[in-house]
Amino acid sequence: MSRKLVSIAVLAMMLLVLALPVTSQTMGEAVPPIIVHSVTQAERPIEYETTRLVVENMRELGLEVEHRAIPWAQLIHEIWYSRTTDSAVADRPFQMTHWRMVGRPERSDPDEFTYNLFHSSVRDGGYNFIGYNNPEYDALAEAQRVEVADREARLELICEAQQIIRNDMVNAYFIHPLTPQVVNTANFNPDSITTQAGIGVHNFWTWIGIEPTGDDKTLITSTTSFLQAFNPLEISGDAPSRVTEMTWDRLMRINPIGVPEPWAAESVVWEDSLNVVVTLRAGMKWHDGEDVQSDDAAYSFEAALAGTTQTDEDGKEEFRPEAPDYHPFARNVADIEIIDDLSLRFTLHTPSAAFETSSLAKLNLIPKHIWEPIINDLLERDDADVDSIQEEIPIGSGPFKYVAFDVNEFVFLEAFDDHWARPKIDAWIMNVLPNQEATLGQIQAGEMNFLWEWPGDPGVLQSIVDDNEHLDLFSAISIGMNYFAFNVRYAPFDDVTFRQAIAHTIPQEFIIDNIFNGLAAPADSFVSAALEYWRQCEDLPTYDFSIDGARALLEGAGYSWDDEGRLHYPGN
Amino acid sequence: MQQEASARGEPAGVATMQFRQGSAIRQLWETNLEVFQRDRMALFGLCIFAVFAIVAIFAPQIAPNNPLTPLKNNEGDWIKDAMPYWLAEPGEDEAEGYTNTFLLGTTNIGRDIYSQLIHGSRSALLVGFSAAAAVAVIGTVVGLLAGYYGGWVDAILMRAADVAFGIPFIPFIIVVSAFLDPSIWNVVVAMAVLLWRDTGRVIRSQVLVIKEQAFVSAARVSGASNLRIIFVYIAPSILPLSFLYGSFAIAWAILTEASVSFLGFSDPETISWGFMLQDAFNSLALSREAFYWIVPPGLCIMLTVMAGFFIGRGYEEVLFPRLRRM
Amino acid sequence: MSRGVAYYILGRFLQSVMVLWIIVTLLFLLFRLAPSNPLASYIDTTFTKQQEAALLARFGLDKPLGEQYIIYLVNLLKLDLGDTFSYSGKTVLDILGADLPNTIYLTLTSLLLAYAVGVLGGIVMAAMRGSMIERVGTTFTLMTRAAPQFWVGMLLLTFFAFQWKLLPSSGIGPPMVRYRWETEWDKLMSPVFWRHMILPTFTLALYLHGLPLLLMRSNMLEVLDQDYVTMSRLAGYSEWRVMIQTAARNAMLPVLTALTLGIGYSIGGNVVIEHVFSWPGLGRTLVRAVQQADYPLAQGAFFLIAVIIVFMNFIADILYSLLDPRVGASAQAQVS
Amino acid sequence: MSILSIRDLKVNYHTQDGTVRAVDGVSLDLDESQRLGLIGESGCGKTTLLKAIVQVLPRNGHIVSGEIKFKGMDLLKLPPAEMRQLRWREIATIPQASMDSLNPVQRVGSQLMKLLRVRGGYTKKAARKRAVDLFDVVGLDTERLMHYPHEFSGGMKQRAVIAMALALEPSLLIADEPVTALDVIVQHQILEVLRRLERELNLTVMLITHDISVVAQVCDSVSVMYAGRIVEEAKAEPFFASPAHPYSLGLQQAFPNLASPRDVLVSIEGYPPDLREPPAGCRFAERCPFVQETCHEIDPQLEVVGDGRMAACLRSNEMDDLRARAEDPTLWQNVEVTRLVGQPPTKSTDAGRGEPLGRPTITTHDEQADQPLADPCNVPLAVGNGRADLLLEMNDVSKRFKIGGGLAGLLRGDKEQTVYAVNNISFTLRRGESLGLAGESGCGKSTTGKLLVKLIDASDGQIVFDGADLSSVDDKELLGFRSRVQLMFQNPFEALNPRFTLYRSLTEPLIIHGWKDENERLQRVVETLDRVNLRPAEVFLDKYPHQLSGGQLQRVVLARALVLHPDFLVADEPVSMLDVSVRAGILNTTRRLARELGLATVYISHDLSLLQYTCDRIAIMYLGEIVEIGPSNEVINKPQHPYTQALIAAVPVPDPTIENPPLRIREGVPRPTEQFIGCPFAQRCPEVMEACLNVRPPFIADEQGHQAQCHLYGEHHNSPKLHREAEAAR
Repeated sequence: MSRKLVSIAVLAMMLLVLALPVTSQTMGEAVPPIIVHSVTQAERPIEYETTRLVVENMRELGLEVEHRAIPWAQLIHEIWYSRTTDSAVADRPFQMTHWRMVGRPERSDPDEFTYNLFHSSVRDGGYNFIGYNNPEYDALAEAQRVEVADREARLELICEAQQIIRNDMVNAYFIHPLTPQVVNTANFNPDSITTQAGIGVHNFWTWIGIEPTGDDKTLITSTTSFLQAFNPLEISGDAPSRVTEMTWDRLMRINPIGVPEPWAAESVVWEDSLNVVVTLRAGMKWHDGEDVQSDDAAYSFEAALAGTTQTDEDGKEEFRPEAPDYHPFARNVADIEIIDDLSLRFTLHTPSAAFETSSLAKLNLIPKHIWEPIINDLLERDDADVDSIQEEIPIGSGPFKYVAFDVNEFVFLEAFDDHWARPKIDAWIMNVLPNQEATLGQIQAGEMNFLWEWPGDPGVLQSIVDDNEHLDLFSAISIGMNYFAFNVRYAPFDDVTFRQAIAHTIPQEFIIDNIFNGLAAPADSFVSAALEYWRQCEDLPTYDFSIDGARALLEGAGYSWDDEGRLHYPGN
Repeated sequence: MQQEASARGEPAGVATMQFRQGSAIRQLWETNLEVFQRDRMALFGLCIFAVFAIVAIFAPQIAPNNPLTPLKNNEGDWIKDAMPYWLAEPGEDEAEGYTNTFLLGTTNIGRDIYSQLIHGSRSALLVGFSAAAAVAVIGTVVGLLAGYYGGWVDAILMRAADVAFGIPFIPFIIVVSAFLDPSIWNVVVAMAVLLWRDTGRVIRSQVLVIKEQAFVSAARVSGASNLRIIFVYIAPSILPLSFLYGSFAIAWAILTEASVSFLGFSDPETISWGFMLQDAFNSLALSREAFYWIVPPGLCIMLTVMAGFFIGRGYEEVLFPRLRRM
Repeated sequence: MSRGVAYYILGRFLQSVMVLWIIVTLLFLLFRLAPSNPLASYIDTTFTKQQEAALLARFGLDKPLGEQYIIYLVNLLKLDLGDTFSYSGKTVLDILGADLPNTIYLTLTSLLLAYAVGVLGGIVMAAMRGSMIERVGTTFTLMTRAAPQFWVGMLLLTFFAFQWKLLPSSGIGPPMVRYRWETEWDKLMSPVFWRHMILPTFTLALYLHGLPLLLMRSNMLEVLDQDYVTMSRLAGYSEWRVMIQTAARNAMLPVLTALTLGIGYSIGGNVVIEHVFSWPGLGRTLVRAVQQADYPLAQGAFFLIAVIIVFMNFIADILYSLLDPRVGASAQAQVS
Repeated sequence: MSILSIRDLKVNYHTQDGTVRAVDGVSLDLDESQRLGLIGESGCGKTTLLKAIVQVLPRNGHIVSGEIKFKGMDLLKLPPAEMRQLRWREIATIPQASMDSLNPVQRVGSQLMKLLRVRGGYTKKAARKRAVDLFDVVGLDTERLMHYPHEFSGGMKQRAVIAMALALEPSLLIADEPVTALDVIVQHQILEVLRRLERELNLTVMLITHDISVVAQVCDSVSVMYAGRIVEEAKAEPFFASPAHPYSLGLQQAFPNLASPRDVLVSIEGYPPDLREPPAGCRFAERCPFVQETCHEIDPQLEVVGDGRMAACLRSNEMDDLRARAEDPTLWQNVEVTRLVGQPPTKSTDAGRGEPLGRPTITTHDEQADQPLADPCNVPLAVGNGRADLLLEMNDVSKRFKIGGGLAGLLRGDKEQTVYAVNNISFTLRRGESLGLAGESGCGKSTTGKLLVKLIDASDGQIVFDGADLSSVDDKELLGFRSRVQLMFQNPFEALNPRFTLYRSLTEPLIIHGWKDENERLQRVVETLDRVNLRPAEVFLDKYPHQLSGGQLQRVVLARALVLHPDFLVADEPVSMLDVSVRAGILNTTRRLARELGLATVYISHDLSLLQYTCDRIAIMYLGEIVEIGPSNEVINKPQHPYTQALIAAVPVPDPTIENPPLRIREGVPRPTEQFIGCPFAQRCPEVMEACLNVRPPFIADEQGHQAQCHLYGEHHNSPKLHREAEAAR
């Protein structure tokens, strides 16, 4: 008996002894070359330079790194379709890329990022292209959606989510841009300009609130990106959504501090976590003079839900929405019941905290008498959806109404006099000016009086403002952020430590000072500092810039360097 | 040049020594000499190329800094928008914590413009000459074959030329360099694919003329084979023409590369003058009034391109004496 | 003779059609190299697999290559260049249709300007051959040809638009004016439009005038050596008549051909200028389309430009055969 | 009184390599209605003189000194505007190469009318009327008024230009080479027009040409120009009877003359001095067989030498004696010049001029060699009649070219057309025999030449060379053939690869035919150069074509043709591009070598007198057919075919006392694009009969093998005449 014990003990001892040298460090194979994607220098110098900087630091870690700079359209496509080994566009999955998220009003509710960026359900086709898969996190993401009643509780969840993401270092956030905007104060009263959290001064509230000082009551702004559509059921970029949000009213709007408040709706009342009754303001008119009624409101959601179910070759049922861009925001609506001319009840599938923000405050109210025929027609055909529709004269009920629109050239809106919140300016014009020099030239020459989008070097803007006393610079932390995304499916980025080490190679301050000329705020999460409420969490872990730190981290995890200084994986 | 030699009918011995290497190549060489002797501008052009060539070869030695890595000051921050030392207010640099030795200042993220300019000459010449070579070779061969054999060969080759003429040049280059990974080689290839067209046509018509000349028939009468006629009799006479178009091709290639880079379809890791301008304009050098950043690359392009023109015109004047200034 | 010309024109036409077909095919293949597809411009945090499939179907990208080629050819014949990826509710034709006029206005005005200056300059240069003026003149011309267009354009922009604020910096006019232009005619009647045209036209003309000038110069030198010019001297015509009526008239022929060709090529070559002055023309659209990976649009623009070029080459041939009576008799030349 | 008088005119050209004294002190007077012929070889300054008179010198030409008085006005002092007014109102000029003197893109009529309106102040209507008249005067079909130049034949263009020249009724007409490069018949017609106009309009004419027979036909007085100077001045008759300057002597004897053929034509070897640094002494000295020491020092001036004639020669007093000596052709060949173009005279040649008779030391063995036999024709004829050593046989050979047609043709837009360049011709050639092919341009003689050397292949019929049918030779045999048959080209300046040294050019054939050993090749090349009188050969070996004169080049071309020792040589217009003075040299050498090497030769030429001089037999071609063939003298002296008769009648005689008879046929060969049932010549023939139109005439031969293809001598000889003389005479 005891002998048995002894022998076992001895055996165990021997095993241990044997095991010791094995567990002690042996060198694994070298970390294979890494490709880091970013946009081209020509397209966005800032992002290109940042990436370049980081790539150089990574090389110091003993990594072989290639910087692959390609146009945005190509980049997004390449990342999207090379997330797994059966990549459609590259011979191997992407590994690491510079990425940026832009701020949009509806994103001032954390839900969209919290869920769509990381939930495993959107891992294969959706936006979770990094392939993050963490049941614990999924649970949180779902939970915070359901947590309607208790905002505090939801904050808890959001904070926890942020903690996890930061610890796992799935995305290495480093800055929230300070979106710089220049206003010609010779034309406008600066005090009448509203700053919206995470968006800046170029927001709905400014458009309707800004007071012209002279007789020229026209606001002229410009965009360097594209103005492709004037369509209430399509999201085709940042600039177009500016236009739609002004031309079409919404039941609710995100207020300057990022909280949804009733707008076209007089009241929004939750009967329970699944039913909400909305009552419209009385006397609202469409731009063509018709009254705005509850069935219009209802139809606005039905249009977004409309679609046909088709069975593809391998017999799989597949739903094709007519308004693919908006369908997700209406998907949660189970039923709409019209109570009277002005009020209606929405019934949801599942309770959703974000419903107000990302549905009621997101969907444009469209006139049923115009859109019903169009949608019905589309339902007949399967070769087209709303994206292929361009109204001759777009009709909304918003404070601005359509005057002229020339694709990728300009939009020309004028104040809608019958609106209950008639803007103080008479006309609103947006030019497309891809040429930044031209943009600067025009804002100085007065050809333009409100510069709201500036992808270029913020420093230049600063100096322009300094030179012209009639120009004021406004800037606000954006909801959006710049970060490096890792494809966590594959080595070496499947290793948390490795990702954390990379995080240490990002010289955050240096980037802010040198590349952004100070016009950026340090970022550590997908929830922008601009959304103060959702940032009321205990501090997230920090990853200071330190190559040595990174090395130590890797060493700790068993990584090692060979004589040429190349990084190797841990042994066995 | 030849006449002095023959001026005094030198004894047979000397003569027999000389005429043995008296050959087409020698004649060709003399044509080239003539070009540069006759036309001072052509010579000037040649010098420009020579200078840039030297600069290109010794770029790493000449350039004081790496053209791509931003320079840092004592605090380790980038030395951004530093003026050329001969423009900057004295003392400013100490204040910023660096010593300004920049001939042409730095870019908005602290790269040494002068060094970029030096390195730029490399890709410029690389593009220019490789494209030119390709163009000249393809064009000459096509022209020779089409012109000499005529018939179907001619028909096919000339239709090909028509097609090449029908394809919009810049757009083609843009599309190609946008679709393939950015690299000057793609630009070069794309250009070669189209630019041979003029050379091909002109040389063809020239061949048509020469092939009718008596000395060619003479060769045939004395039994020379087609290849011999093409390469021994005809080719040498049209080579100067290929040079002419070659030197113009250099010019076009460099200009085109610049345009393509300017539109942002080039590889940012290989500095070229076109890229520099693109960088400058996207970094708003104009609004910064950083002319020390904008003007030099433009001038360099202009110089090299003109060098190409000058040499080309030099050949023109020798080949088509009508144009000769008197 | 006239019958011969008729034959000639017919033949040339067939030829052009053939060439165009080859180009179109190359174009099709070229665009199969495209690194990304339309979906790129749709990807958003809410982009899903269904949308992807829908889109692929919508742009016919799910069909086999051969089929796509056939469809493509058929559509071309129907002048249907397809839908754009990035401009919703617009066909490629709509957009190009809007761009083409602008490009043509810009091209024609600058070409006419350039050729007017060029031809006169060429005559002067030829007349002053060997003089200092000629050297300086031709060198200057060479410079304008050697300087990158965009560079010149940008410098002009800085001074005339930004520094001295004399001329508008870009585009074809402010929206509040533009939206009133119902028709092309309104546009052409609007002084604003022409003001916006000045800078790009000038830049372009500055570059373009080199070709006609040098061409005219060398042609003049060549013609002036011809016996019939000596003859008209002997006949005691005034130097002016000799120069203009006899010499210039004959020297003009190739220049006119060059002009017609020039229309085609500069429509294709304006890309850079249009980009610099954000002139809403074919070139700028092409560049944008490529950047945005809007391939139907890029392809369409490319196609349109190619058509114009081939057509212009065709016209040039015809024109020459009509202007120069000898071409008709070209056949005779072959009798040995 | 003289309407034009030039005094000591000096004109310089400034070129990159020095100042050329093109006209160096020329004085001459032109009296009312005088017809002066200004004779000289190319580069002697005659055209410059003309340009100086009307002041259209190229921008690098400058009148240095002298004066030009026209009707008392000093033209050199005249303001340009007034000078312009004079042109064509007073002084009309027919420029050289007037073929290209018409604006190609303007209708001939419009050019003429424009002239009348702009310069003559005519109204539109008047101008038109006048234009029509002028067309009539120069014998142009008035329907052609609105045709483009390219639709005109050479002769018509020339006429048109004359019409323009006369348009403003000038008092002085200066014509520069008005008939050069035209076919004899056309040439004849033009000369006739000129002569007629002279009489009718009583024009004062200055005719510039290198062709003394033209002068003989048109002019009443002569000035001979040499190296920028006038060396002789005389009335026509005495000049042609007894030239008073060695150069004139040479020229006269260099000219073949159908009427009284010479046994030997002389050639004045070498070429004029370099006018950048003209020699101190007599400019002709270098080439003069009568040269003496003093000639190199003293520059002879134009002096009166008896009845109103002047000459610039130191030995003009001994002229009669010299004239006698000049009769000996060998005298002239002994002047050997190895100087290259653009070079001062070299010691070596000067040395040769030591003693009075100027026998150059370096001339060697073949003083006799170039001496032709008494009658050039009889010996080869003997060969011809004798043994049947047949070398070449042409049997019904035809050559057709298709123009246009095919897809390419359609695309080029011309409909298919057949050109019958050569129509089943047959003849034979014996070893060592020489045959001449004559005819107007476009008659297919050059094509025949190409066929003979297999540069092109026959469409029909067979060419048998030494028993082998050329249509069926394989590459090896072809190479063999190539080594035995050679071609000599019209234009020596094109015939040699400009980028090859002469040695390279000459050695190429040897290399091609597998001569491996460099030294053997060198030997052969040197030997051949020596044969063609390029001595010392070594001097030429490493030269490039542009360094040689036309004469020397043509000798090199000959050398290349002979370097392989072929049996058969085709000479296509061997001398037509050369100056008269050196032509004979080439011909003589060729003749000699042909004999030495037993070479059969075919001479192709438009110049009958030349063929008569060189050939045993002559074949006359018309529209691709041989219309007459026979022994040279037979054909020349007893022409059978009306066409031959016309050709011979048309040749201008270098003798002012004999005037060519008027021709009875129209100028201009129709394009050979149709085949005739009858006689191809019918449409131009003055003798035309019904039969000619629909029956192909047979070959009628006489005992000497003199054959003509004409109904006049066949059974149809009395078929009814179609009277065409009237219009035919136009």
